[in-house]
Amino acid sequence: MADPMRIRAQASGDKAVVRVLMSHEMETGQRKDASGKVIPAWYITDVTASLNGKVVLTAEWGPSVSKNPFLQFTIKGAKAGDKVSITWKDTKGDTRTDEATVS
Amino acid sequence: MRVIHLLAGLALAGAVAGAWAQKNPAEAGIEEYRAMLADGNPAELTEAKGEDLWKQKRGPKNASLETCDLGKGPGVVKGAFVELPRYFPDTGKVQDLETRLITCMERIQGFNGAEIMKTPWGKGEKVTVDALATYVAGQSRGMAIKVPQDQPMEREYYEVGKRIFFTRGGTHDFACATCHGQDGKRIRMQDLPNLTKNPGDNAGFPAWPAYRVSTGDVWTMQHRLNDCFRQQRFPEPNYGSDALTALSVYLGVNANGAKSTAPALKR
Amino acid sequence: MKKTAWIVSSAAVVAAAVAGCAGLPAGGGGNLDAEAQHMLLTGFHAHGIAKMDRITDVDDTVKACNAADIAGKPLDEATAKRIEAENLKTIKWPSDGKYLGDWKEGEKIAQSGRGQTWSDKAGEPAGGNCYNCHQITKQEISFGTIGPSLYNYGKLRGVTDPNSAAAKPIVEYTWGKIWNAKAYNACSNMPRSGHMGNLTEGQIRDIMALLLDPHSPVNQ
Amino acid sequence: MQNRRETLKQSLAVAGLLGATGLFPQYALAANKAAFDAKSIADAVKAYGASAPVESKDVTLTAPDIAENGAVVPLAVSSALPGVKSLLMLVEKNPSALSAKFDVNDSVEPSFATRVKMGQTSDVYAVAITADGKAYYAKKEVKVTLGGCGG
Repeated sequence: MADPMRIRAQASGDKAVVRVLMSHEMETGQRKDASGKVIPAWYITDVTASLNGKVVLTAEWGPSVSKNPFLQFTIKGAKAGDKVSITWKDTKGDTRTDEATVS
Repeated sequence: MRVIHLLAGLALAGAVAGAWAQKNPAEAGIEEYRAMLADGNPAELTEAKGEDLWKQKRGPKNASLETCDLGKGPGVVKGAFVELPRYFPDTGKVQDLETRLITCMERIQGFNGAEIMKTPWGKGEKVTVDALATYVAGQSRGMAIKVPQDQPMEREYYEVGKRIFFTRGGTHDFACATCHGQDGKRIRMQDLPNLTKNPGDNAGFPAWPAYRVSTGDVWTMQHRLNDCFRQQRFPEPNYGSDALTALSVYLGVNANGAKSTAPALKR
Repeated sequence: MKKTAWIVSSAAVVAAAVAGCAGLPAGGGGNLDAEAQHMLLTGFHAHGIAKMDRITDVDDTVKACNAADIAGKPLDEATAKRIEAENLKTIKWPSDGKYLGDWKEGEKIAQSGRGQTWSDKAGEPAGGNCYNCHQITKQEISFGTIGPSLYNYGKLRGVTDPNSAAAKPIVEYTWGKIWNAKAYNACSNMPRSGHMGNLTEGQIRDIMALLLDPHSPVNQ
Repeated sequence: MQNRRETLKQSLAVAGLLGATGLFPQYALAANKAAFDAKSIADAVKAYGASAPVESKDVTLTAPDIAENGAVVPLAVSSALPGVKSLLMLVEKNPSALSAKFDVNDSVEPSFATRVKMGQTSDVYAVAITADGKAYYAKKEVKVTLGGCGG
């Protein structure tokens, strides 16, 4: 079970800057463990963000995004009190959604 | 050319300190890099996890750690980190953050402390201790380090820790002091804090636990010191040993007055 | 069970030590030195190739320098000279009289900081750790500053032909310094790479070439 | 090893949920796989059906001159071009060049920041693809240094 994300969404004018930290190994599939065995790839492939339930961002990632990924973007037309939710999905098919309120 | 370049860098990275101009381009580049990473430290993920673990009922006794005494009374977390290691009358020992947390997990939750100490990094309840330590440290963010020297045993540990700090050994004659005994030195591109005195706010003792970019996880001071001794080509220190606690007392007391940035972000 | 008994006796030692030196005079004393030794011996364990003798079996040079650092005073001149003389005697000069090898290999050795930790295996060639503390070539921007810059090492010392008689003193000094740095500075921070068996004679030859070969990037 | 398509099939429950909200459209998968497998900047851009990228002042890439550690290199991309459909982050010398693709619409600014891994010193690219299939780029060299004790 993946750990929760940390989401910060801050309103500024008619926009909200969103900063997200995700807890994920982002294993490339190219590293070997101590015994020389390849560590299988395991990384987030898709990220979506919604504002009050409406999708505002879709992104696709490869294995070269860093471990415990950071993402920053800016939503137009967002105000304090709005709900921002982020969903990721990884190569194992695991997914996680977390929500934050714009402050 | 160089001025233009630096200005462009400034504009790109946002409002970052302008001290680069006095440094060589490589150092300036590294500072720019660190400034870009400052916002969004993955240690926050560990901190949040630690807070949950602190409040959760866990272990054979199904109890939370909310009555754990970290030195400022049962359940007081804020400000505890900056006063550790310290002497605890109930164990008769000087304890650092991690060993004290294990005492609480043992006494309050019924875990086997000796087992936790023997557990490898990143496994089992060792993960819990690291997350708890990260949470507890974060609750003292911005506070000044004031590791106590009131008790005789605390002063004893300082003196012993100092001796360990200056002990050369191994195949390379390295001591802690070899790298951390002077001002303004670097190993490769990394600044080496002078740990024989207050190393500043974001270096050495006041910065750990820290998220290490190179390993992609949070290291507590126990882990940090363990890997220092590995690089020193020493045998391995026992987790939670008095030697490490004494060394921590020495580093902590020297850092008194520095503002804690733990959990910080490190290379 | 054994461990519990041990903790009790450890506490007793500390209590006795504390009782024995009320107020703990700055600079400490025998009790504190003994307690530090005791904590080191009981607080570490052998792991892989890193055995306990790395703490217990240290030579007089290390002992004297540790004591000086703890006291916060440099070694007195006589002791320093004696230690340097002892270390000078350990230097093994090149068996075939050849001081310089291949600077390209030397650069690789200088770059590597690997070897001899508890996570390394026995018998694997170790790195020289040189860039950790020294600037060497201009091309490598990631260098440490614990030791002095070695950029233009040979050029600055006027070495145009390392095999010449004129270059002999600096060539020999450089070999000796790498083999056993304590021969020239009793409590130098620099490892004793040859004396402690960290680097082979061949590896030292290659590092010598990196520093002294006029074709090496160090001397451009 | 699983490819992206198989992975998705195995997680039908999840995909179904997300699919219902239109989050992860199926049609895009083939292009994504080709793009993320591409070894070069040009091939990755081509996989999204765009023309060969040309340099543009209206694409901005923010990256450090030197990365203290290649495991985490902070990158930001933005664009002032009209009609941008997506923004890409690419590292030329990585085993697969493409790190991330962000889709742009009316609700989000064409400006994104994340952190990527770099195996070695390399040129890093920001590419903006417009609705009419044109691609524009900005690039910068990021030096990856060796750090720490090296052991």
